[in-house]
Amino acid sequence: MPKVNGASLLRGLIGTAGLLAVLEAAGRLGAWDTERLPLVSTVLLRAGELLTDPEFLVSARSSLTTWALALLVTIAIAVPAGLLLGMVKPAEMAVRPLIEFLRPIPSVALIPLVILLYSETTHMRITVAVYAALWPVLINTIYGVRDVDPLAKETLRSFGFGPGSVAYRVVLPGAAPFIATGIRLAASVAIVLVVTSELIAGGIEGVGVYITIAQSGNRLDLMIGATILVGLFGILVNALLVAGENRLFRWHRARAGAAT
Amino acid sequence: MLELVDLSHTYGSYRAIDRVNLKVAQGEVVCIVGPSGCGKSTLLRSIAGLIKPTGGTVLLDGKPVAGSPENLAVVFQDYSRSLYPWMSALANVGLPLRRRGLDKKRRDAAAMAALEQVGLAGAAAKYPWEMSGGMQQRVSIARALAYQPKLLLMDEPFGSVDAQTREELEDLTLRVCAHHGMTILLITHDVDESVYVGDRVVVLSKAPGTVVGDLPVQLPGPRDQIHTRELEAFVRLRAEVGRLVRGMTPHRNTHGFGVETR
Amino acid sequence: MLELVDLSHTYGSYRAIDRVNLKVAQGEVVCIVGPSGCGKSTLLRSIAGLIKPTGGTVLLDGKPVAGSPENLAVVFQDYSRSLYPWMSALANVGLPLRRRGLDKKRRDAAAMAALEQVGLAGAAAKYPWEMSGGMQQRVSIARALAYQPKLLLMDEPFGSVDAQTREELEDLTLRVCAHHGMTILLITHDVDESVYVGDRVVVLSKAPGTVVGDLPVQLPGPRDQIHTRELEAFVRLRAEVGRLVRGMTPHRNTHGFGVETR
Amino acid sequence: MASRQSGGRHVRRATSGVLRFWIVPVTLVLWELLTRVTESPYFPPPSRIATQFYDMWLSGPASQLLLTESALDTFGPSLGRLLAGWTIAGVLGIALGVALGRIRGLAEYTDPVLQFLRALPPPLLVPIFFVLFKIGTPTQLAVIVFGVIWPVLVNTTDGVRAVDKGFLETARVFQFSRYDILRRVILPSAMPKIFAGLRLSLSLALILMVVSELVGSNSGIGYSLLYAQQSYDYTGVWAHIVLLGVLGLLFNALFLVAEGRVLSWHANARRNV
Amino acid sequence: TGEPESSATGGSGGLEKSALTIGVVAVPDAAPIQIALDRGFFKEEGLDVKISVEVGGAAATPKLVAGQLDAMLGNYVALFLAQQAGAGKFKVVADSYQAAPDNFVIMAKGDNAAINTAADLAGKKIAVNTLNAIGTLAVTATAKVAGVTINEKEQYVAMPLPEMGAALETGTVDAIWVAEPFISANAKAGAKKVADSMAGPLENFPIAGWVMTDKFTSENPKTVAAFQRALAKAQTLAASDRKVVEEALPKYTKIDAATAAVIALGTYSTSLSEARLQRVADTLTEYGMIPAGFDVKALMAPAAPAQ
Ligand SMILES: Nc1ncnc2c1ncn2[C@@H]1O[C@H](COP(=O)(O)OP(=O)(O)OP(=O)(O)O)[C@@H](O)[C@H]1O
Ligand SMILES: Nc1ncnc2c1ncn2[C@@H]1O[C@H](COP(=O)(O)OP(=O)(O)OP(=O)(O)O)[C@@H](O)[C@H]1O
Ligand SMILES: [Mg+2]
Ligand SMILES: [Mg+2]
Repeated sequence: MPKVNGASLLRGLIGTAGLLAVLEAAGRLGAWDTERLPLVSTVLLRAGELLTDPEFLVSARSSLTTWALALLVTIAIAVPAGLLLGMVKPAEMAVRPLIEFLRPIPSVALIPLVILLYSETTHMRITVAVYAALWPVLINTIYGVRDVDPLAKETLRSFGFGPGSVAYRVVLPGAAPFIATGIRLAASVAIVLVVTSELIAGGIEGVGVYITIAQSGNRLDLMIGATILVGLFGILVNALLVAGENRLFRWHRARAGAAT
Repeated sequence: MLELVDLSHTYGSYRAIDRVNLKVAQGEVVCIVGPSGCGKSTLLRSIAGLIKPTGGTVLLDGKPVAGSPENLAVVFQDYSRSLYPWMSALANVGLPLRRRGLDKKRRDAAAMAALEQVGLAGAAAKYPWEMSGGMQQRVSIARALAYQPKLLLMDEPFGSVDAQTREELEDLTLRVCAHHGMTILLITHDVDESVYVGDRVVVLSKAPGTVVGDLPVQLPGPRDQIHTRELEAFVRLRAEVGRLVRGMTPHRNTHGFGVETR
Repeated sequence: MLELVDLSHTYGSYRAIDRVNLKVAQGEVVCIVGPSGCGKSTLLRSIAGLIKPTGGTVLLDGKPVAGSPENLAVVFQDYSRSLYPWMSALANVGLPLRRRGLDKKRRDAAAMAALEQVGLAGAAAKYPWEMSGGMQQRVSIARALAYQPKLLLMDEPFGSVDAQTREELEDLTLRVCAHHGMTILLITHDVDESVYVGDRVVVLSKAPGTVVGDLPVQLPGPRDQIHTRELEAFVRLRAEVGRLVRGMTPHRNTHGFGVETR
Repeated sequence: MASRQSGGRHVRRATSGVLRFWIVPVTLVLWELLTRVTESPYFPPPSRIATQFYDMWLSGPASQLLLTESALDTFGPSLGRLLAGWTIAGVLGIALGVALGRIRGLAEYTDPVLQFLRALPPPLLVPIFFVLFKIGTPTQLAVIVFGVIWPVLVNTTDGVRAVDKGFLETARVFQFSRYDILRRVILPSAMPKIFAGLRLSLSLALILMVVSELVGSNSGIGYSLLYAQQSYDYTGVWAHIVLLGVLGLLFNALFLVAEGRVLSWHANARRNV
Repeated sequence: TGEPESSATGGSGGLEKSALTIGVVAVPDAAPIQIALDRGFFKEEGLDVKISVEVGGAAATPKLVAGQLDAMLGNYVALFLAQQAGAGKFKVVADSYQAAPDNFVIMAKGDNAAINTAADLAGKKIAVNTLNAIGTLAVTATAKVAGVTINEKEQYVAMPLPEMGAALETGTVDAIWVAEPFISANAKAGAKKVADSMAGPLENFPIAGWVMTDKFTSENPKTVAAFQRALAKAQTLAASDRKVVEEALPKYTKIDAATAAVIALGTYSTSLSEARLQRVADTLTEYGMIPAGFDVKALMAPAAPAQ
């Protein structure tokens, strides 16, 4: 997690601008058929326009709410479960077959079945997103728990603290950097799945629904424009999470060797 | 109060301690000395219930203990790993006091007092990684003392501080301990220290460690860094412990280690 | 060979060392003593190029150094964090030798020899987490000695071993060092050790550390654990260093630390 | 004596195997009961799924390991693409992750772009890949790689940044070569986190394999699933789900064996003895 | 969605449920619903209708079953298959759309000399938007007339309509089955028409109708009737005046007004006829997609009583 400051922000902008310039030039020089894949500038323009399009904004707000709820539910389920499975080896061994069986099942196969469980479209979307976002947090938490220094746990145990206290006071903070990585992964996975479930299962509102409608008119520029906004949201979320990690895990950074 | 009966521990196939027998009375300060790698830390971790000894039993007040005994504090040899990097020195010291059912204010006050006693009043807000090795070790000691356990296990607790601080910490420990009637098991490499601090000095053999000496320390009056160390009884005991430890050092004949110099 | 000019370092707003000046000649063994937290490790880390001092310069053979100097070895105070847990003791010791352009067989042989010298021939295949504190520390020393650096920095290298092993390691270090013409900077808390090992003893004041004493150690003949320590010059020097360090200990008047006992 | 001991070990291993997998029969029985009670055409009982599974894929000749022609045709190309995609993503992810973790400037210049890409739903990228990569397999590989690289990349970057200062300082002081620092200090130390990422991406690769075959493909497990879905063959859909789950179990078991070898030091060092 | 509202809001007296969510695919078939909304036909009946945009019949069917949708515009082929598979019990409450010439066209790359007519489709890869639906039926039937048998599992490739152009261009597929506005777009990009898939056996073929679950129709007869009445007005308008459809299209799709003005539209139906549904069943049986003896009656909802 590099520290976010003015200079690094500027470098990020330079990097992004550079890439965009190269893509624009490539498009103009005929690297691909711009009828089928619009120029970067066209798409960016559309993305900008979308931000003032009330129809899109309603959809965006709906997707955002779904995403936030999904991420919360994910964390609420996966972190405690990961702590438990990481600390209690027999529990992990027992449910491992189940977890490993469930993990590779694609949401595209599940969506039609999940639909049947809910009469509320939002609930269905949240379930689909949670189902996919759960794993990064769960697996990272399990690995993080295993990475906690045993002496740190022993110290607390020797003072007579029970497993619950050890979990809460040592294992959780000790594994937190791993968990945070998992949450950062889950945040973008949840974005991806909220939009995907909207794309596949339709609905009244949602960025995915908007994209479906754009598709109906063969409006690639709008589709990609909306996609770009999804990606930009991803940048924003990541930046916020990294900033949070930097605040919370000062100790972790202090112990880790700085990048050269 | 504490009794070890035929305590043994084997890591995989490596025997670290072998049938150690030891009785420690309530309020006693027992020092354990022995060559490096002879199993002192293993012994201490067995008593603390952190490893399950592969043989023998640990009795506390006559009852065998499973897990960590109640009312125990440990100062680990690897103190830097036993402090929580996400907490300030104050929070580290205060953490075990939650077990004592104190509210935050009282915990902080007790932790602050303990830090003051080890000379770290000014560093209460520092994080472990902002402290020198000796400071971290002192935080670890402060944490144990503030907890006021009935049984205190210390694994080379004064190894990383200068001579003067070391003496002060020795005295502090004895004082706090006497005041609260703690029982102490202290591992040290410093023969002088073992005689000065201990009511008894137990000498372990080279690995697998067994008890090869158990010397009561009978020194008159309250101990004092300057006068006690000058007593004839002190000098004699020190020499005796020294001889015992040396006799047990493994390297001399096995690897020709250090042969050239003498 | 090594020269520190007005070396200062400030962590955030906390000044750890303050304009330290020091000259070390080729082949010299300089011991640094000073109270806990006075900035000894900070000084050593500045020389090793691990932190960029906020003031002053480090000159090596007259040239200012940036980054870690060539041909340097360090024994860290926190030895357990400087050994790689994914490697055996042998591999840990052998790793730096890759820089020396040795093939695997010669590396292993050299590493094995070094482990033997520190009395760990039997533990070559063990991983750091399978070793006691003292053993880990000795692996760290073996690594530095096997590397045969021109400049060797040691931060309390003998703190976790028993007295006898400590003496043997002291002698070993001096012997290896003399043989290869190394220059050594050794941080210690043990005043005896500083006088026994050093050609010079440098005393640092309490934080922010500055040089308050720089005593040449002139002892006749090759050193010897028993006879050297009995020399009158040794005893006198030791007392002098002791006085200097004590005078500099911060706690006495600030926190009332240890007041009761004296 | 020795034989008795090894006999005991066998028994113990067998019981631990039973203890380990008790959840499988329990789940199956519950599942069967539940589906039999609800009788929804969308949720057929596992026994029926198993029958269809067997008919579709497992009723072949012994010479083909019981796999049917259709199984060979369906699984072969799909699994090939999956493994190829995962391998490419793993290598790329680790390489990029190490670069980003160690070279500060690089991370700063590229971070926004990467975070941007990470949030893009692969289904939306398929049309773009279509234009950029042309025909079939390259596009499908691109979809898989693009979809599964992120856990490896993010975990590697984080793992590499979190290498203990003590380890790095030692390396600097002894002037390890760049290669040695990377190979013998940074990578081993980051390995636990890298493996967490690889493990996540392995099952993701199965998912992305399916996603990549949904569009513009007429072979493979994903296509076969789509076909069942669009024929309202729900038992068939479930058979595919079970197939993916079983493949996931299988890959994961292999993966854990590999991880056990590479990370044995870690498991042991972190164990409370 | 929406909690059942017991009391009716309009003057039509005691609707069982007034808030309805209707699933439609964003294609011209669905224009009547937009027309009914715009003209307030639903409101007049006391209905509060929301449009949910769906990707296709197969995806929307479970939503209907689960109650996330109260009604949907279903294409008949998908609907018959779903009913046949037991995925639910459905009722067609109104007919909506039937094919007209050049609604759905098979296209190939302009410079591909090997494909000129439906007879050239033997062994070629053909892109359709959904497998096992109207697209595959239409292409298979068109090819059959030309004497070619299509191997469904080998030759059909599913992909979203907007991606077909690129797939054709790069040779991923040899032919594509598209509707407007993609016919115009691909023609502009150099694709040529190979055949009109809605000619011959599929001339005037019924495409889509308004579907509810059996359960919903029996529990909410008044609501169903109100919905039917409102929709009937819109269907009539759409059937009689192309302009009305052209106005509605850009409101629920991204087909712009200019495109709407020129694209080929199908015919909007004004009544539900069992005979027409029977034709769908017969055709499906002919191509082996459903067994003979499919009960069309079970799909028919009673027509709305006049208000
Ligand atoms: N986790 C472990 N796995 C295997 N062997 C171990 C483990 N921990 C310790 N040992 C071995 O057990 C022996 C005793 O170790 P222990 O740490 O108890 O020694 P010690 O007396 O505390 O030594 P020191 O004074 O150097 O700290 C050593 O030889 C060591 O190699
Ligand atoms: N990373 C850091 N951030 C902030 N302050 C630090 C940091 N490292 C050390 N310090 C402070 O600098 C001072 C000197 O620390 P240093 O480690 O150099 O002491 P030392 O002389 O080696 O002590 P000891 O003998 O106890 O090891 C201490 O007061 C410590 O709190
Ligand atoms: Mg020890
Ligand atoms: Mg230090």
